[in-house]
Amino acid sequence: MSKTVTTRDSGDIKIIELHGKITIGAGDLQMREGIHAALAGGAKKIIIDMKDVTTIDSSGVGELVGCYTTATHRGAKLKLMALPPKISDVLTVTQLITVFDVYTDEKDAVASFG
Amino acid sequence: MSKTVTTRDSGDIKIIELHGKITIGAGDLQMREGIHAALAGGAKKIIIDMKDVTTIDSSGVGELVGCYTTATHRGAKLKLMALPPKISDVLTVTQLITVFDVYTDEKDAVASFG
Amino acid sequence: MIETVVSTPMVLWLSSRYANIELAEALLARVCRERGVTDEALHWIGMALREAVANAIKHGNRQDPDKRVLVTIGGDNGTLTIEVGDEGAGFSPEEIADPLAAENQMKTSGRGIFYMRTFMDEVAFTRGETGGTLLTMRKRLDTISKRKGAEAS
Amino acid sequence: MIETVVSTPMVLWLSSRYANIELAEALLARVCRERGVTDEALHWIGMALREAVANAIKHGNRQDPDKRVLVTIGGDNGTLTIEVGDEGAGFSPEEIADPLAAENQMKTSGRGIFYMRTFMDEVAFTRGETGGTLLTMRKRLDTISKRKGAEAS
Ligand SMILES: Nc1ncnc2c1ncn2[C@@H]1O[C@H](COP(=O)(O)OP(=O)(O)O)[C@@H](O)[C@H]1O
Ligand SMILES: Nc1ncnc2c1ncn2[C@@H]1O[C@H](COP(=O)(O)OP(=O)(O)O)[C@@H](O)[C@H]1O
Repeated sequence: MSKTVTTRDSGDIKIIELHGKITIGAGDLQMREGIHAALAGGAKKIIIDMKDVTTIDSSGVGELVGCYTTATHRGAKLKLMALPPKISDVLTVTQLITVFDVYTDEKDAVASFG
Repeated sequence: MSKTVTTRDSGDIKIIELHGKITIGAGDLQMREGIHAALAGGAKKIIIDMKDVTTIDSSGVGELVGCYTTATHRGAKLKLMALPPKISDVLTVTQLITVFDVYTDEKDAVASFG
Repeated sequence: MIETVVSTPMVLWLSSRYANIELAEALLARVCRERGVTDEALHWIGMALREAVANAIKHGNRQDPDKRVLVTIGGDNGTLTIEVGDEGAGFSPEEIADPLAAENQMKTSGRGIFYMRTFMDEVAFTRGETGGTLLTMRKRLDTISKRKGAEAS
Repeated sequence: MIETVVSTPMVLWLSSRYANIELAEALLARVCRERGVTDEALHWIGMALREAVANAIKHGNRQDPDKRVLVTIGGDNGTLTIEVGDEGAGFSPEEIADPLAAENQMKTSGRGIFYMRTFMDEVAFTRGETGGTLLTMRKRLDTISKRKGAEAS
Protein backbone atom coordinates (compact mmCIF):
# COMPACT_ATOMS: atom_id res chain seq x y z
CA MET A 1 0.00 0.00 0.00
CA SER A 2 1.28 3.48 -0.83
CA LYS A 3 1.58 6.31 1.69
CA THR A 4 -1.59 8.14 2.71
CA VAL A 5 0.28 11.31 3.68
CA THR A 6 3.23 13.10 2.08
CA THR A 7 4.46 16.51 3.14
CA ARG A 8 6.37 19.13 1.16
CA ASP A 9 7.39 22.76 1.65
CA SER A 10 6.52 25.84 -0.36
CA GLY A 11 8.45 28.65 1.32
CA ASP A 12 7.22 28.75 4.93
CA ILE A 13 4.05 26.85 3.99
CA LYS A 14 3.68 23.12 4.68
CA ILE A 15 1.69 21.38 1.97
CA ILE A 16 0.31 18.06 3.20
CA GLU A 17 -0.87 15.80 0.39
CA LEU A 18 -3.45 13.15 1.23
CA HIS A 19 -3.83 10.10 -0.95
CA GLY A 20 -6.58 7.50 -1.32
CA LYS A 21 -9.00 6.74 1.48
CA ILE A 22 -9.37 8.99 4.52
CA THR A 23 -11.65 6.61 6.36
CA ILE A 24 -11.98 4.85 9.68
CA GLY A 25 -8.99 2.63 10.33
CA ALA A 26 -7.58 3.44 6.88
CA GLY A 27 -6.11 6.90 6.63
CA ASP A 28 -7.92 8.91 9.30
CA LEU A 29 -5.17 8.51 11.90
CA GLN A 30 -2.35 8.90 9.37
CA MET A 31 -3.87 12.24 8.35
CA ARG A 32 -3.97 13.40 11.97
CA GLU A 33 -0.38 12.30 12.56
CA GLY A 34 0.78 14.10 9.43
CA ILE A 35 -0.89 17.36 10.45
CA HIS A 36 0.20 17.10 14.09
CA ALA A 37 3.80 16.47 12.96
CA ALA A 38 3.70 19.69 10.90
CA LEU A 39 2.31 21.62 13.90
CA ALA A 40 4.90 20.07 16.21
CA GLY A 41 7.57 21.22 13.73
CA GLY A 42 6.35 24.77 14.24
CA ALA A 43 4.39 25.22 11.00
CA LYS A 44 2.00 28.16 11.11
CA LYS A 45 0.72 27.88 7.53
CA ILE A 46 -0.63 24.53 6.41
CA ILE A 47 -2.39 23.56 3.19
CA ILE A 48 -4.05 20.16 2.90
CA ASP A 49 -3.91 19.04 -0.74
CA MET A 50 -6.93 16.78 -1.23
CA LYS A 51 -6.48 16.24 -4.98
CA ASP A 52 -5.79 12.51 -4.63
CA VAL A 53 -8.37 11.70 -1.96
CA THR A 54 -10.75 9.09 -3.36
CA THR A 55 -13.04 8.61 -0.38
CA ILE A 56 -13.67 10.28 2.94
CA ASP A 57 -16.09 9.16 5.64
CA SER A 58 -17.45 10.73 8.82
CA SER A 59 -14.33 9.68 10.73
CA GLY A 60 -12.09 11.38 8.19
CA VAL A 61 -14.28 14.48 8.26
CA GLY A 62 -14.23 14.44 12.07
CA GLU A 63 -10.44 14.19 12.14
CA LEU A 64 -10.19 17.06 9.67
CA VAL A 65 -12.38 19.23 11.90
CA GLY A 66 -10.32 18.22 14.95
CA CYS A 67 -7.07 19.10 13.21
CA TYR A 68 -8.50 22.47 12.15
CA THR A 69 -9.36 23.24 15.78
CA THR A 70 -5.96 22.08 17.04
CA ALA A 71 -4.20 24.23 14.42
CA THR A 72 -6.24 27.29 15.37
CA HIS A 73 -5.46 26.77 19.08
CA ARG A 74 -1.76 26.71 18.23
CA GLY A 75 -1.97 29.91 16.23
CA ALA A 76 -1.62 28.13 12.92
CA LYS A 77 -3.84 28.37 9.85
CA LEU A 78 -5.07 25.22 8.09
CA LYS A 79 -6.53 25.55 4.61
CA LEU A 80 -7.80 23.05 2.05
CA MET A 81 -7.12 22.87 -1.67
CA ALA A 82 -8.11 20.88 -4.76
CA LEU A 83 -11.17 19.11 -3.38
CA PRO A 84 -12.54 16.50 -5.79
CA PRO A 85 -16.30 17.06 -6.36
CA LYS A 86 -17.36 14.07 -4.24
CA ILE A 87 -15.18 15.16 -1.31
CA SER A 88 -16.55 18.67 -1.60
CA ASP A 89 -20.12 17.26 -1.55
CA VAL A 90 -19.39 15.40 1.70
CA LEU A 91 -18.22 18.61 3.38
CA THR A 92 -21.09 20.61 1.86
CA VAL A 93 -23.96 18.50 3.20
CA THR A 94 -22.68 18.83 6.76
CA GLN A 95 -22.16 22.58 6.21
CA LEU A 96 -18.42 22.34 6.84
CA ILE A 97 -17.41 23.76 3.49
CA THR A 98 -17.92 27.25 4.93
CA VAL A 99 -15.83 26.47 8.02
CA PHE A 100 -12.71 25.65 6.05
CA ASP A 101 -10.88 28.02 3.73
CA VAL A 102 -11.07 26.11 0.47
CA TYR A 103 -9.01 26.90 -2.66
CA THR A 104 -9.22 25.45 -6.16
CA ASP A 105 -5.47 25.06 -6.70
CA GLU A 106 -2.06 25.50 -5.12
CA LYS A 107 -1.45 28.92 -6.65
CA ASP A 108 -4.58 30.38 -5.05
CA ALA A 109 -4.02 28.57 -1.77
CA VAL A 110 -0.42 29.77 -1.44
CA ALA A 111 -1.36 33.31 -2.51
CA SER A 112 -4.08 33.42 0.19
CA PHE A 113 -1.37 33.40 2.87
CA GLY A 114 -0.24 36.75 1.38
CA MET B 1 -12.16 -4.26 -18.19
CA SER B 2 -9.39 -4.84 -20.73
CA LYS B 3 -9.51 -7.53 -23.40
CA THR B 4 -8.75 -11.11 -22.39
CA VAL B 5 -7.61 -12.12 -25.87
CA THR B 6 -5.55 -10.27 -28.49
CA THR B 7 -4.26 -11.88 -31.67
CA ARG B 8 -1.28 -10.95 -33.82
CA ASP B 9 0.60 -12.48 -36.74
CA SER B 10 4.23 -13.58 -37.02
CA GLY B 11 4.55 -14.73 -40.63
CA ASP B 12 2.05 -17.56 -41.07
CA ILE B 13 1.84 -18.10 -37.30
CA LYS B 14 -1.06 -16.74 -35.24
CA ILE B 15 0.05 -15.61 -31.79
CA ILE B 16 -2.87 -15.42 -29.40
CA GLU B 17 -2.09 -13.43 -26.23
CA LEU B 18 -4.18 -14.16 -23.16
CA HIS B 19 -4.49 -11.57 -20.41
CA GLY B 20 -5.63 -11.78 -16.80
CA LYS B 21 -7.96 -14.48 -15.56
CA ILE B 22 -8.76 -17.57 -17.62
CA THR B 23 -11.45 -18.79 -15.25
CA ILE B 24 -15.07 -19.88 -15.26
CA GLY B 25 -17.31 -17.11 -16.57
CA ALA B 26 -14.33 -14.74 -16.81
CA GLY B 27 -12.04 -15.50 -19.72
CA ASP B 28 -12.56 -19.21 -20.41
CA LEU B 29 -15.06 -18.62 -23.23
CA GLN B 30 -13.19 -15.62 -24.65
CA MET B 31 -10.11 -17.83 -24.93
CA ARG B 32 -12.06 -20.49 -26.82
CA GLU B 33 -13.61 -17.92 -29.15
CA GLY B 34 -10.18 -16.42 -29.88
CA ILE B 35 -8.66 -19.78 -30.74
CA HIS B 36 -11.69 -20.93 -32.74
CA ALA B 37 -11.62 -17.66 -34.72
CA ALA B 38 -7.98 -18.29 -35.63
CA LEU B 39 -8.82 -21.86 -36.72
CA ALA B 40 -11.85 -20.61 -38.71
CA GLY B 41 -9.53 -18.15 -40.45
CA GLY B 42 -7.46 -21.09 -41.65
CA ALA B 43 -4.52 -20.82 -39.20
CA LYS B 44 -2.45 -23.99 -39.06
CA LYS B 45 0.20 -22.72 -36.63
CA ILE B 46 -1.00 -21.22 -33.37
CA ILE B 47 0.99 -20.08 -30.35
CA ILE B 48 -0.82 -19.18 -27.14
CA ASP B 49 1.17 -16.51 -25.30
CA MET B 50 0.39 -16.98 -21.60
CA LYS B 51 2.83 -14.35 -20.31
CA ASP B 52 0.07 -12.13 -18.91
CA VAL B 53 -2.21 -14.82 -17.48
CA THR B 54 -2.60 -14.21 -13.76
CA THR B 55 -4.93 -17.07 -12.85
CA ILE B 56 -6.27 -20.19 -14.48
CA ASP B 57 -8.78 -22.62 -13.04
CA SER B 58 -10.03 -26.07 -14.01
CA SER B 59 -12.48 -24.54 -16.50
CA GLY B 60 -9.69 -22.60 -18.18
CA VAL B 61 -7.49 -25.70 -18.24
CA GLY B 62 -10.40 -27.74 -19.64
CA GLU B 63 -11.01 -25.19 -22.41
CA LEU B 64 -7.31 -25.20 -23.26
CA VAL B 65 -7.35 -29.00 -23.59
CA GLY B 66 -10.52 -28.79 -25.71
CA CYS B 67 -8.97 -26.21 -28.02
CA TYR B 68 -5.84 -28.34 -28.38
CA THR B 69 -7.98 -31.29 -29.48
CA THR B 70 -10.03 -29.16 -31.89
CA ALA B 71 -6.87 -27.72 -33.43
CA THR B 72 -5.37 -31.19 -33.88
CA HIS B 73 -8.57 -32.44 -35.55
CA ARG B 74 -8.36 -29.56 -38.02
CA GLY B 75 -4.75 -30.32 -38.88
CA ALA B 76 -3.47 -27.30 -36.96
CA LYS B 77 -0.76 -27.20 -34.30
CA LEU B 78 -1.35 -25.36 -31.01
CA LYS B 79 1.66 -24.58 -28.82
CA LEU B 80 2.08 -22.66 -25.56
CA MET B 81 4.70 -20.10 -24.63
CA ALA B 82 5.83 -17.98 -21.67
CA LEU B 83 3.96 -19.79 -18.88
CA PRO B 84 4.21 -17.96 -15.55
CA PRO B 85 5.41 -20.38 -12.82
CA LYS B 86 1.96 -20.65 -11.16
CA ILE B 87 0.23 -21.43 -14.47
CA SER B 88 2.89 -24.00 -15.23
CA ASP B 89 2.30 -25.59 -11.78
CA VAL B 90 -1.42 -25.92 -12.51
CA LEU B 91 -0.73 -27.79 -15.75
CA THR B 92 2.01 -29.86 -14.11
CA VAL B 93 -0.07 -31.33 -11.27
CA THR B 94 -2.69 -32.63 -13.72
CA GLN B 95 0.13 -34.00 -15.96
CA LEU B 96 -0.88 -31.78 -18.88
CA ILE B 97 2.45 -30.06 -19.20
CA THR B 98 3.69 -33.03 -21.24
CA VAL B 99 0.63 -32.95 -23.52
CA PHE B 100 1.27 -29.41 -24.71
CA ASP B 101 4.37 -28.22 -26.55
CA VAL B 102 5.59 -25.54 -24.17
CA TYR B 103 8.26 -22.93 -25.02
CA THR B 104 9.96 -20.36 -22.81
CA ASP B 105 9.72 -17.45 -25.23
CA GLU B 106 8.48 -16.34 -28.62
CA LYS B 107 11.80 -16.95 -30.40
CA ASP B 108 11.84 -20.61 -29.39
CA ALA B 109 8.12 -21.08 -30.02
CA VAL B 110 8.29 -19.57 -33.52
CA ALA B 111 11.49 -21.49 -34.36
CA SER B 112 9.80 -24.77 -33.35
CA PHE B 113 7.49 -24.47 -36.35
CA GLY B 114 10.62 -24.71 -38.53
CA MET C 1 -43.90 0.32 -15.49
CA ILE C 2 -40.98 -0.80 -13.36
CA GLU C 3 -39.79 -4.33 -13.95
CA THR C 4 -40.31 -6.59 -10.98
CA VAL C 5 -36.97 -7.81 -9.73
CA VAL C 6 -37.07 -10.10 -6.73
CA SER C 7 -33.57 -11.00 -5.73
CA THR C 8 -32.50 -13.23 -2.90
CA PRO C 9 -30.32 -11.04 -0.70
CA MET C 10 -26.63 -11.77 -0.42
CA VAL C 11 -25.48 -12.04 3.18
CA LEU C 12 -22.18 -11.45 4.92
CA TRP C 13 -21.14 -12.02 8.55
CA LEU C 14 -17.97 -10.09 9.36
CA SER C 15 -15.73 -10.08 12.38
CA SER C 16 -15.55 -6.63 13.95
CA ARG C 17 -12.48 -5.13 12.30
CA TYR C 18 -12.48 -1.94 10.27
CA ALA C 19 -10.44 -3.65 7.54
CA ASN C 20 -13.49 -5.83 6.85
CA ILE C 21 -15.57 -2.83 5.77
CA GLU C 22 -14.10 -3.30 2.31
CA LEU C 23 -15.77 -6.73 2.08
CA ALA C 24 -19.17 -5.13 2.62
CA GLU C 25 -18.27 -2.60 -0.09
CA ALA C 26 -17.27 -5.42 -2.49
CA LEU C 27 -20.61 -7.15 -1.86
CA LEU C 28 -22.50 -3.92 -2.54
CA ALA C 29 -20.50 -3.28 -5.71
CA ARG C 30 -21.37 -6.75 -7.05
CA VAL C 31 -25.09 -6.33 -6.37
CA CYS C 32 -25.12 -2.85 -7.84
CA ARG C 33 -23.28 -3.96 -10.99
CA GLU C 34 -25.78 -6.81 -11.39
CA ARG C 35 -28.69 -4.41 -11.07
CA GLY C 36 -27.30 -1.74 -13.37
CA VAL C 37 -26.76 0.90 -10.68
CA THR C 38 -24.46 3.70 -11.91
CA ASP C 39 -21.00 4.13 -10.38
CA GLU C 40 -22.08 7.57 -9.19
CA ALA C 41 -25.03 6.15 -7.25
CA LEU C 42 -22.91 3.26 -5.98
CA HIS C 43 -20.46 5.77 -4.53
CA TRP C 44 -23.07 7.38 -2.31
CA ILE C 45 -24.81 4.16 -1.32
CA GLY C 46 -21.34 2.86 -0.51
CA MET C 47 -20.70 5.79 1.80
CA ALA C 48 -23.92 5.07 3.69
CA LEU C 49 -22.96 1.39 3.95
CA ARG C 50 -19.47 2.20 5.24
CA GLU C 51 -20.89 4.49 7.92
CA ALA C 52 -23.35 1.80 8.96
CA VAL C 53 -20.75 -0.98 9.20
CA ALA C 54 -18.28 1.34 10.97
CA ASN C 55 -20.94 2.13 13.60
CA ALA C 56 -21.76 -1.55 14.05
CA ILE C 57 -18.08 -2.34 14.60
CA LYS C 58 -17.29 0.70 16.75
CA HIS C 59 -20.39 1.52 18.80
CA GLY C 60 -22.26 -1.79 18.51
CA ASN C 61 -19.61 -4.47 18.89
CA ARG C 62 -16.95 -2.18 20.40
CA GLN C 63 -14.35 -3.70 18.09
CA ASP C 64 -14.57 -7.11 19.75
CA PRO C 65 -13.42 -9.32 16.84
CA ASP C 66 -15.42 -12.25 18.21
CA LYS C 67 -18.62 -10.27 17.77
CA ARG C 68 -19.95 -10.20 14.26
CA VAL C 69 -21.56 -7.71 11.95
CA LEU C 70 -24.35 -8.87 9.64
CA VAL C 71 -24.66 -7.26 6.24
CA THR C 72 -27.45 -8.17 3.82
CA ILE C 73 -27.94 -6.60 0.42
CA GLY C 74 -31.09 -7.30 -1.56
CA GLY C 75 -34.43 -5.71 -2.28
CA ASP C 76 -36.87 -5.88 -5.14
CA ASN C 77 -39.17 -3.77 -7.32
CA GLY C 78 -36.55 -1.18 -8.07
CA THR C 79 -35.44 -0.81 -4.44
CA LEU C 80 -32.08 -1.66 -2.98
CA THR C 81 -32.36 -2.80 0.64
CA ILE C 82 -29.34 -2.95 2.95
CA GLU C 83 -29.40 -4.33 6.49
CA VAL C 84 -26.55 -3.95 8.97
CA GLY C 85 -26.81 -5.74 12.29
CA ASP C 86 -24.55 -5.92 15.31
CA GLU C 87 -24.37 -7.72 18.64
CA GLY C 88 -24.11 -4.57 20.75
CA ALA C 89 -26.26 -3.00 23.45
CA GLY C 90 -28.42 -0.93 21.11
CA PHE C 91 -29.11 2.81 21.39
CA SER C 92 -31.87 5.38 21.02
CA PRO C 93 -31.59 7.00 17.60
CA GLU C 94 -34.02 9.77 18.57
CA GLU C 95 -31.47 11.01 21.14
CA ILE C 96 -28.76 11.55 18.56
CA ALA C 97 -27.57 15.17 18.32
CA ASP C 98 -28.08 17.16 15.12
CA PRO C 99 -24.65 17.62 13.51
CA LEU C 100 -25.87 20.78 11.75
CA ALA C 101 -26.65 22.58 15.02
CA ALA C 102 -24.18 25.43 15.61
CA GLU C 103 -22.91 23.93 18.87
CA ASN C 104 -22.06 20.65 17.10
CA GLN C 105 -20.46 22.03 13.98
CA MET C 106 -16.88 21.68 15.24
CA LYS C 107 -17.37 18.31 16.94
CA THR C 108 -15.08 15.55 15.76
CA SER C 109 -17.88 12.98 15.58
CA GLY C 110 -21.63 12.62 15.16
CA ARG C 111 -22.03 12.83 11.37
CA GLY C 112 -22.34 9.16 10.37
CA ILE C 113 -26.09 8.68 10.70
CA PHE C 114 -26.65 12.08 9.08
CA TYR C 115 -24.67 10.92 6.02
CA MET C 116 -26.73 7.71 5.87
CA ARG C 117 -29.97 9.70 5.92
CA THR C 118 -28.62 12.09 3.29
CA PHE C 119 -27.62 9.44 0.79
CA MET C 120 -30.39 6.87 1.32
CA ASP C 121 -34.16 7.25 0.94
CA GLU C 122 -35.00 5.44 4.16
CA VAL C 123 -32.99 4.69 7.30
CA ALA C 124 -34.57 2.80 10.20
CA PHE C 125 -33.11 1.37 13.39
CA THR C 126 -34.73 -1.56 15.17
CA ARG C 127 -33.71 -3.92 17.92
CA GLY C 128 -32.11 -6.99 16.27
CA GLU C 129 -33.20 -10.58 16.91
CA THR C 130 -30.05 -11.30 18.89
CA GLY C 131 -30.16 -8.00 20.75
CA GLY C 132 -28.03 -5.26 19.26
CA THR C 133 -29.05 -2.92 16.53
CA LEU C 134 -30.51 -3.81 13.16
CA LEU C 135 -30.26 -0.94 10.72
CA THR C 136 -32.33 -1.10 7.52
CA MET C 137 -31.61 1.33 4.69
CA ARG C 138 -33.41 1.60 1.36
CA LYS C 139 -32.64 3.35 -1.89
CA ARG C 140 -35.07 3.61 -4.80
CA LEU C 141 -33.11 2.65 -7.90
CA ASP C 142 -35.73 3.81 -10.42
CA THR C 143 -35.12 7.47 -9.58
CA ILE C 144 -31.35 7.31 -9.39
CA SER C 145 -30.51 7.86 -13.03
CA LYS C 146 -32.55 11.07 -13.00
CA ARG C 147 -31.00 12.32 -9.80
CA LYS C 148 -27.43 11.18 -10.51
CA GLY C 149 -27.08 9.58 -7.12
CA ALA C 150 -26.40 11.91 -4.26
CA GLU C 151 -28.85 14.46 -3.02
CA ALA C 152 -25.68 16.24 -1.98
CA SER C 153 -25.11 18.07 -5.21
CA MET D 1 4.32 -24.45 20.51
CA ILE D 2 1.74 -23.10 18.13
CA GLU D 3 -0.26 -20.15 19.35
CA THR D 4 -3.93 -20.92 19.85
CA VAL D 5 -6.03 -18.76 17.55
CA VAL D 6 -9.76 -19.27 17.82
CA SER D 7 -11.48 -17.06 15.31
CA THR D 8 -15.19 -16.74 14.69
CA PRO D 9 -15.63 -17.68 11.04
CA MET D 10 -16.69 -15.04 8.56
CA VAL D 11 -19.70 -16.12 6.53
CA LEU D 12 -20.97 -15.25 3.08
CA TRP D 13 -24.19 -16.25 1.28
CA LEU D 14 -23.88 -15.66 -2.45
CA SER D 15 -26.40 -15.87 -5.24
CA SER D 16 -25.36 -18.44 -7.85
CA ARG D 17 -23.46 -16.34 -10.38
CA TYR D 18 -19.85 -16.92 -11.39
CA ALA D 19 -19.13 -13.21 -10.99
CA ASN D 20 -19.69 -13.65 -7.25
CA ILE D 21 -16.72 -16.00 -6.93
CA GLU D 22 -14.57 -12.89 -6.52
CA LEU D 23 -16.45 -12.05 -3.30
CA ALA D 24 -15.45 -15.39 -1.81
CA GLU D 25 -11.87 -14.66 -2.87
CA ALA D 26 -12.00 -11.23 -1.21
CA LEU D 27 -13.24 -12.81 2.02
CA LEU D 28 -10.43 -15.38 1.93
CA ALA D 29 -7.85 -12.68 1.23
CA ARG D 30 -9.00 -10.68 4.27
CA VAL D 31 -8.85 -13.68 6.59
CA CYS D 32 -5.47 -14.74 5.23
CA ARG D 33 -4.03 -11.24 5.61
CA GLU D 34 -5.32 -11.14 9.19
CA ARG D 35 -3.71 -14.47 9.96
CA GLY D 36 -0.38 -13.74 8.30
CA VAL D 37 -0.73 -16.23 5.47
CA THR D 38 1.76 -15.55 2.66
CA ASP D 39 0.53 -14.38 -0.75
CA GLU D 40 1.98 -17.54 -2.24
CA ALA D 41 -0.09 -19.77 0.06
CA LEU D 42 -3.16 -17.56 -0.43
CA HIS D 43 -2.87 -18.08 -4.18
CA TRP D 44 -3.22 -21.86 -3.90
CA ILE D 45 -5.88 -21.82 -1.18
CA GLY D 46 -7.70 -19.32 -3.40
CA MET D 47 -7.59 -21.71 -6.31
CA ALA D 48 -9.15 -24.47 -4.17
CA LEU D 49 -11.84 -22.04 -2.99
CA ARG D 50 -12.65 -20.91 -6.53
CA GLU D 51 -13.03 -24.50 -7.69
CA ALA D 52 -15.31 -25.24 -4.75
CA VAL D 53 -17.56 -22.22 -5.27
CA ALA D 54 -17.66 -22.81 -9.04
CA ASN D 55 -18.83 -26.40 -8.43
CA ALA D 56 -21.48 -25.22 -5.96
CA ILE D 57 -22.80 -22.72 -8.52
CA LYS D 58 -22.52 -24.99 -11.56
CA HIS D 59 -23.20 -28.55 -10.41
CA GLY D 60 -24.94 -27.86 -7.11
CA ASN D 61 -27.25 -24.91 -7.76
CA ARG D 62 -27.17 -25.23 -11.58
CA GLN D 63 -26.69 -21.47 -11.87
CA ASP D 64 -30.14 -20.72 -10.43
CA PRO D 65 -29.51 -17.21 -9.04
CA ASP D 66 -32.21 -17.70 -6.42
CA LYS D 67 -30.25 -20.58 -4.94
CA ARG D 68 -27.44 -19.58 -2.69
CA VAL D 69 -23.92 -20.68 -1.97
CA LEU D 70 -22.63 -20.61 1.59
CA VAL D 71 -18.98 -19.79 2.19
CA THR D 72 -17.46 -19.80 5.66
CA ILE D 73 -13.83 -19.10 6.41
CA GLY D 74 -12.46 -19.67 9.88
CA GLY D 75 -10.56 -22.30 11.81
CA ASP D 76 -8.25 -22.25 14.78
CA ASN D 77 -5.01 -23.65 16.16
CA GLY D 78 -3.02 -22.91 13.05
CA THR D 79 -5.62 -24.35 10.69
CA LEU D 80 -7.65 -22.53 8.08
CA THR D 81 -11.07 -24.09 7.59
CA ILE D 82 -13.23 -23.32 4.56
CA GLU D 83 -16.77 -24.56 4.08
CA VAL D 84 -18.69 -24.27 0.82
CA GLY D 85 -22.34 -25.31 0.78
CA ASP D 86 -24.97 -25.40 -1.95
CA GLU D 87 -28.68 -26.13 -2.32
CA GLY D 88 -28.23 -28.79 -5.00
CA ALA D 89 -29.02 -32.50 -5.22
CA GLY D 90 -25.70 -33.73 -3.85
CA PHE D 91 -23.41 -36.28 -5.49
CA SER D 92 -21.18 -39.23 -4.66
CA PRO D 93 -17.59 -38.04 -4.52
CA GLU D 94 -16.28 -41.62 -4.55
CA GLU D 95 -17.65 -42.06 -8.07
CA ILE D 96 -15.64 -39.16 -9.48
CA ALA D 97 -13.24 -40.19 -12.26
CA ASP D 98 -9.48 -39.81 -11.81
CA PRO D 99 -8.33 -36.96 -14.06
CA LEU D 100 -4.82 -38.45 -14.22
CA ALA D 101 -6.04 -41.72 -15.79
CA ALA D 102 -4.89 -41.95 -19.42
CA GLU D 103 -8.45 -42.10 -20.76
CA ASN D 104 -9.33 -38.85 -18.95
CA GLN D 105 -6.24 -36.84 -19.78
CA MET D 106 -7.78 -35.03 -22.76
CA LYS D 107 -11.21 -34.49 -21.17
CA THR D 108 -12.37 -30.89 -20.97
CA SER D 109 -13.61 -31.26 -17.38
CA GLY D 110 -13.13 -33.25 -14.20
CA ARG D 111 -10.10 -31.56 -12.64
CA GLY D 112 -11.70 -29.27 -10.03
CA ILE D 113 -11.86 -31.62 -7.06
CA PHE D 114 -8.38 -32.89 -7.90
CA TYR D 115 -7.04 -29.33 -7.65
CA MET D 116 -8.78 -28.87 -4.29
CA ARG D 117 -7.19 -32.05 -2.96
CA THR D 118 -3.80 -31.00 -4.32
CA PHE D 119 -3.75 -27.58 -2.72
CA MET D 120 -5.52 -28.30 0.59
CA ASP D 121 -4.59 -30.74 3.36
CA GLU D 122 -8.09 -32.09 3.81
CA VAL D 123 -11.17 -32.10 1.56
CA ALA D 124 -14.41 -33.72 2.74
CA PHE D 125 -17.90 -33.75 1.24
CA THR D 126 -20.96 -34.22 3.40
CA ARG D 127 -24.67 -33.82 2.93
CA GLY D 128 -25.61 -30.27 4.02
CA GLU D 129 -28.31 -29.43 6.57
CA THR D 130 -30.60 -28.07 3.87
CA GLY D 131 -29.84 -30.91 1.45
CA GLY D 132 -27.17 -30.15 -1.10
CA THR D 133 -23.47 -30.56 -0.62
CA LEU D 134 -21.35 -29.20 2.20
CA LEU D 135 -17.68 -29.22 1.34
CA THR D 136 -15.15 -28.74 4.15
CA MET D 137 -11.52 -28.00 3.30
CA ARG D 138 -8.66 -27.51 5.72
CA LYS D 139 -5.15 -26.14 5.37
CA ARG D 140 -2.53 -26.24 8.11
CA LEU D 141 -1.03 -22.78 8.29
CA ASP D 142 1.90 -23.72 10.55
CA THR D 143 3.57 -25.72 7.78
CA ILE D 144 2.93 -23.30 4.94
CA SER D 145 5.94 -21.08 5.35
CA LYS D 146 8.23 -24.11 5.15
CA ARG D 147 6.46 -25.53 2.13
CA LYS D 148 5.89 -22.21 0.34
CA GLY D 149 2.26 -22.98 -0.27
CA ALA D 150 1.57 -25.35 -3.12
CA GLU D 151 2.58 -28.95 -3.12
CA ALA D 152 2.59 -28.43 -6.87
CA SER D 153 6.13 -27.22 -7.17
N1 LIG E 1 -24.81 0.35 15.94
C1 LIG E 1 -24.81 1.18 16.99
N2 LIG E 1 -24.82 0.71 18.26
C2 LIG E 1 -24.81 1.53 19.31
N3 LIG E 1 -24.78 2.88 19.22
C3 LIG E 1 -24.77 3.42 17.99
C4 LIG E 1 -24.79 2.61 16.81
N4 LIG E 1 -24.77 3.43 15.74
C5 LIG E 1 -24.76 4.68 16.23
N5 LIG E 1 -24.75 4.70 17.57
C6 LIG E 1 -24.76 5.88 18.46
O1 LIG E 1 -25.13 6.98 17.69
C7 LIG E 1 -24.14 8.00 17.78
C8 LIG E 1 -24.08 8.80 16.50
O2 LIG E 1 -23.60 8.00 15.46
P1 LIG E 1 -23.03 8.67 14.17
O3 LIG E 1 -23.99 9.69 13.68
O4 LIG E 1 -22.66 7.59 13.22
O5 LIG E 1 -21.71 9.45 14.63
P2 LIG E 1 -20.36 8.91 15.31
O6 LIG E 1 -20.22 7.47 14.95
O7 LIG E 1 -19.31 9.77 14.72
O8 LIG E 1 -20.50 9.13 16.78
C9 LIG E 1 -22.87 7.28 18.14
O9 LIG E 1 -21.94 8.10 18.79
C10 LIG E 1 -23.39 6.18 19.03
O10 LIG E 1 -23.58 6.64 20.34
N1 LIG F 1 -21.38 -29.24 -5.38
C1 LIG F 1 -21.62 -30.25 -6.24
N2 LIG F 1 -22.89 -30.69 -6.43
C2 LIG F 1 -23.16 -31.70 -7.28
N3 LIG F 1 -22.20 -32.34 -7.99
C3 LIG F 1 -20.93 -31.96 -7.85
C4 LIG F 1 -20.56 -30.89 -6.97
N4 LIG F 1 -19.22 -30.74 -7.03
C5 LIG F 1 -18.77 -31.64 -7.90
N5 LIG F 1 -19.79 -32.39 -8.41
C6 LIG F 1 -19.67 -33.51 -9.37
O1 LIG F 1 -18.34 -33.92 -9.41
C7 LIG F 1 -17.85 -33.88 -10.76
C8 LIG F 1 -16.37 -33.55 -10.76
O2 LIG F 1 -16.17 -32.25 -10.32
P1 LIG F 1 -14.81 -31.53 -10.65
O3 LIG F 1 -13.67 -32.42 -10.30
O4 LIG F 1 -14.82 -30.20 -10.00
O5 LIG F 1 -14.78 -31.36 -12.22
P2 LIG F 1 -15.79 -30.55 -13.20
O6 LIG F 1 -16.46 -29.51 -12.38
O7 LIG F 1 -14.89 -30.01 -14.24
O8 LIG F 1 -16.74 -31.57 -13.74
C9 LIG F 1 -18.71 -32.87 -11.45
O9 LIG F 1 -18.78 -33.07 -12.83
C10 LIG F 1 -20.06 -33.10 -10.79
O10 LIG F 1 -20.73 -34.19 -11.37
